[in-house]
Amino acid sequence: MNGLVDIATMVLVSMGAVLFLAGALGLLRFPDTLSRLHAVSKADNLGLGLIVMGLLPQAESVSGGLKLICVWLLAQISAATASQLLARKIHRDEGRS
Amino acid sequence: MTSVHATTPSGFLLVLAVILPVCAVLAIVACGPRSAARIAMTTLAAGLAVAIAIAMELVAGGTALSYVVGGWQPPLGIALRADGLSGAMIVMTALVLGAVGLFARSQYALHDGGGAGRAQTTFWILLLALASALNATFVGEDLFNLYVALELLTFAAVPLVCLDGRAETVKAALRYLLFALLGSLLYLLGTGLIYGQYGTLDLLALSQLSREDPALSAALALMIVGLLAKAALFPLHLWLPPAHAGAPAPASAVLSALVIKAPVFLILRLVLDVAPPQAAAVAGQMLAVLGAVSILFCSVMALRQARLKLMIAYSTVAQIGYLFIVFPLAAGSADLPPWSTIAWTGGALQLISHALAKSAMFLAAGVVYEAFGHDRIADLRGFGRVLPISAAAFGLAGLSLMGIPPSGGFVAKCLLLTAAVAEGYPWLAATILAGGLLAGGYVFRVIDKALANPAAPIVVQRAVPRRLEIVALALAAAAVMLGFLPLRPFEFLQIGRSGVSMAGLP
Amino acid sequence: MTAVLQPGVLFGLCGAVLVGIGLFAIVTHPALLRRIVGCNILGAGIFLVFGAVARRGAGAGLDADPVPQALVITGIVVAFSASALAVALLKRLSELSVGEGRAAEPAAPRSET
Amino acid sequence: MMVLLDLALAAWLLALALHVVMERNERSAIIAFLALGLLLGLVWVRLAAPDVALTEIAIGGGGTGILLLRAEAALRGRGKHEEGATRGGKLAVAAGCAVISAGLGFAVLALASPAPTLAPAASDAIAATGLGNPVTAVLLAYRALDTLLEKVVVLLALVGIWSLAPDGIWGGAPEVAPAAVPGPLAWLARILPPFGVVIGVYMFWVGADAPGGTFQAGTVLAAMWLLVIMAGLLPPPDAASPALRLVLVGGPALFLAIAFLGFIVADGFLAYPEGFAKPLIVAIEAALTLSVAAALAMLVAGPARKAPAR
Repeated sequence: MNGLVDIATMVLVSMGAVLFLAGALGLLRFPDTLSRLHAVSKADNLGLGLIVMGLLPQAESVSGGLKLICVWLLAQISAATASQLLARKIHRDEGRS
Repeated sequence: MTSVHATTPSGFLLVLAVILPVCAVLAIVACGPRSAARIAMTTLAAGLAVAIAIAMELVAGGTALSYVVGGWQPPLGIALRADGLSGAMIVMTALVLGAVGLFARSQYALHDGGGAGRAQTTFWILLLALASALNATFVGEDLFNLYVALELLTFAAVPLVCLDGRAETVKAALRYLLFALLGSLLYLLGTGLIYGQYGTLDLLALSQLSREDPALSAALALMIVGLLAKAALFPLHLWLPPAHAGAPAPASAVLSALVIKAPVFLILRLVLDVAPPQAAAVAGQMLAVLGAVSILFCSVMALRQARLKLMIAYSTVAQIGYLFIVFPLAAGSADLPPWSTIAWTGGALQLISHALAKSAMFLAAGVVYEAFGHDRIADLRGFGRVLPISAAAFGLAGLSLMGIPPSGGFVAKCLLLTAAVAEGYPWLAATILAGGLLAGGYVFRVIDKALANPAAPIVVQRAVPRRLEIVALALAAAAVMLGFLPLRPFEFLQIGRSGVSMAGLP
Repeated sequence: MTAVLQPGVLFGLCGAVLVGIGLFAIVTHPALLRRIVGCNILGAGIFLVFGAVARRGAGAGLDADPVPQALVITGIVVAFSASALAVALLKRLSELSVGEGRAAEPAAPRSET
Repeated sequence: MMVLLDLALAAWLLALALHVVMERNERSAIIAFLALGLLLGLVWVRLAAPDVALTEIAIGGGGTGILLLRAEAALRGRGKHEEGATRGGKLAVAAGCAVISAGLGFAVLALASPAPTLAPAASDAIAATGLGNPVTAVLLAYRALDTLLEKVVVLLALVGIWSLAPDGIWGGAPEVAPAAVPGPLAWLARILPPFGVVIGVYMFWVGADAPGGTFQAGTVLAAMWLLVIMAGLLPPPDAASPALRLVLVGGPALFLAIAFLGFIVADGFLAYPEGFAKPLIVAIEAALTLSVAAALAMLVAGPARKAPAR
């Protein structure tokens, strides 16, 4: 039983890590800021979600698990706001030029 | 760890010396500008009383005062300790701060309906913080506690420089801050290495534990270089002249007289108490060379300055140099510990007499600036006729800087000269003499102007209260009075030293 | 060789290199803001040396010596205050020398020298 | 496995630090510095120092980062420059710095072994304080004098920064909010602070026994306050306002009061009476957390930009 949970953790966290890597590559390779932003926010949100999901079964207590979910939630909120702010700024700058 | 600090009955005085000004700082921040000057003056008076009480306890007991904070023994906890030298520093600090407080009271007292009180409130808060930081430096026994004290000193001193808010003083303050930060970071790095090597930061314990090893040598080198940047010894002096010359007069006085003495004091403790003999000897020689270059180079620079305050600031760097030539001279020997040498007494006297003389000079220069609206030496012909007391204060303080009898500076330089000849350092003896001559040059340049016949009748733009001039004169007179001390090792300065091991001895 | 790979040594060496990098920035960078950044890198290096010392001192059921760790916490706060003061001075200086910006009326009647 | 992680972290750290120094664009360099702060946080975890990791990420990386970013935005293009070194000069300085690093590295390798440590002493004495987190015990009991003086340092930095305001508007409020607040920022400023405040209070509360404490909690609270001010939901406070001053002074004042109390009811200054150490320390920490939060937020906000309302 324990082995299965561990395997699930490993698979989920690895998938998350791969998504992060993809996001990072997108950040480096995509041509314009908006698509870079898109790559990073998509991949990171999903990647973090997978990692948190993978780690949940490893949490030692319920409150530990709740903290993990809080971390994910807060990261979601701040990432969403930051992307929005950046996108607005880009939009404005482009509108001006 | 063999050394154990034990709280002495009057050890709580050390806590008061450090903490009373902190209480006053909090009170002023809480209460705002209205009562700033009153709280500050009361605290400075109380600080003087505490300082005198500490000195009297030292004399009465003949041993150092100690306090173990919170009852936590070092190395886990922090101890405070005052020996004779610390006691002398504390009294000097309290005296100069008190005098500067009196001087500044008319300038920074809140006049009804005048201004919002920015400079006033800030000045008093910073002055009190300086008092706390200086006392903490003089009684600190823990290297990291001393780091915090040094930072407190920096944060109090830097905003003082740009209190008037002109671009050039803000620039000087920024440069000062960067130098001071770099200095404290290097000091901190050395502290970390020492902890990694010995597992304690307590100076008393370190004086017994330290031995020749690469980590300690690296640590001491870093700490001393860092402190030199704060003490403005050549070639790390570049920040000092604009900062000290640009600050308002009372601020310049404390910066020049007191603030740079704190790092010097710490270097002395590191070399004497922590450094193993060989390293102490090497460090002493190098410091003496830098000190000698400081004396000669910056005295010449002082001679060439067109502005009075810049001249006095350069003179500070030169006079600080004397404190560093003490190191090889006070090395002592097997049967004569460093603190019984005449050079030790000479160095301490130089430190104190310079503090009194330099604060007097800056205050007198402040009066001149206030009265004429400028401090261009060339345009000050005959200022002695309008401001006789200030000119006298300047002249008396000058005696001490030059080392002409009777003055504290004379006794100090005479002792150092004798030590240099006796210990076989003719080049230091020559430097001391040359430094005295150059100081004579720059002091007489101003005195000559003061006594000259003005080409046109000299006009005072703004009347300066007589009180201010008298404060400057009193400080200068105190510097002269030190000259009546006997020319021999001074017992007060040896109190509590024998308890420290002979780590610094060959 | 393995001794060097202990975190208590490896990151101490890292700290030593950061000190060099920070010093280089402080001495050579023409922009003052970058010198302040350099001070922070220098500080980070110094704190890492403390951290390495703390890690080496593990014992008595603790993974590290808490004393140097506490010193670092104090140090970080002091370093932050220093950066804040330096940045404020820098901003003020640029306002004063450019003579523009809303708050840049030359600091009212000078409070004398 | 862990060795690989450590090596990767070390290499990454040094590469990033070099990048921060070499990068030409000022803003990119500062953003890289922010990332450096996060990386340092990871390093601190590997050094078994979770308290420091939190402080580094919150203050060293985050706080300093926002400070520098704001400065860069304010100074853009008109920052102060001093004459830079020539190419040859740079090489010489680089060589000198390399020598210093090498010497320092040598000193680190040469440190006494087995390493001297106060860990046993610290864990023996901790029973007397009733605390569970040894770092908190060092900060608030064994070396409380340092912590007390450091609070004064922070306060002085604030006094110094405030004194940079022109005479007429001294005591007024800083300017933090942009002229037009973007919608997402306002949204975040409504959503995040309830979480943030809970997290801050939690960090302070567990600090007695687990990683966390006044600085970390204070920084989180300061960040929340700044966020609300930046979004224009609350006006920035006047520096002269009595409430602000009281919060700023409250922490250190309570600390001092309890320290002096030690003269009467315990062994002396900064000594805690037996059995009451923990509640007193928690009380001090509570007040300090608020003071630290206010001070840090005001340090970032800078000197006054508009005259006090009076």
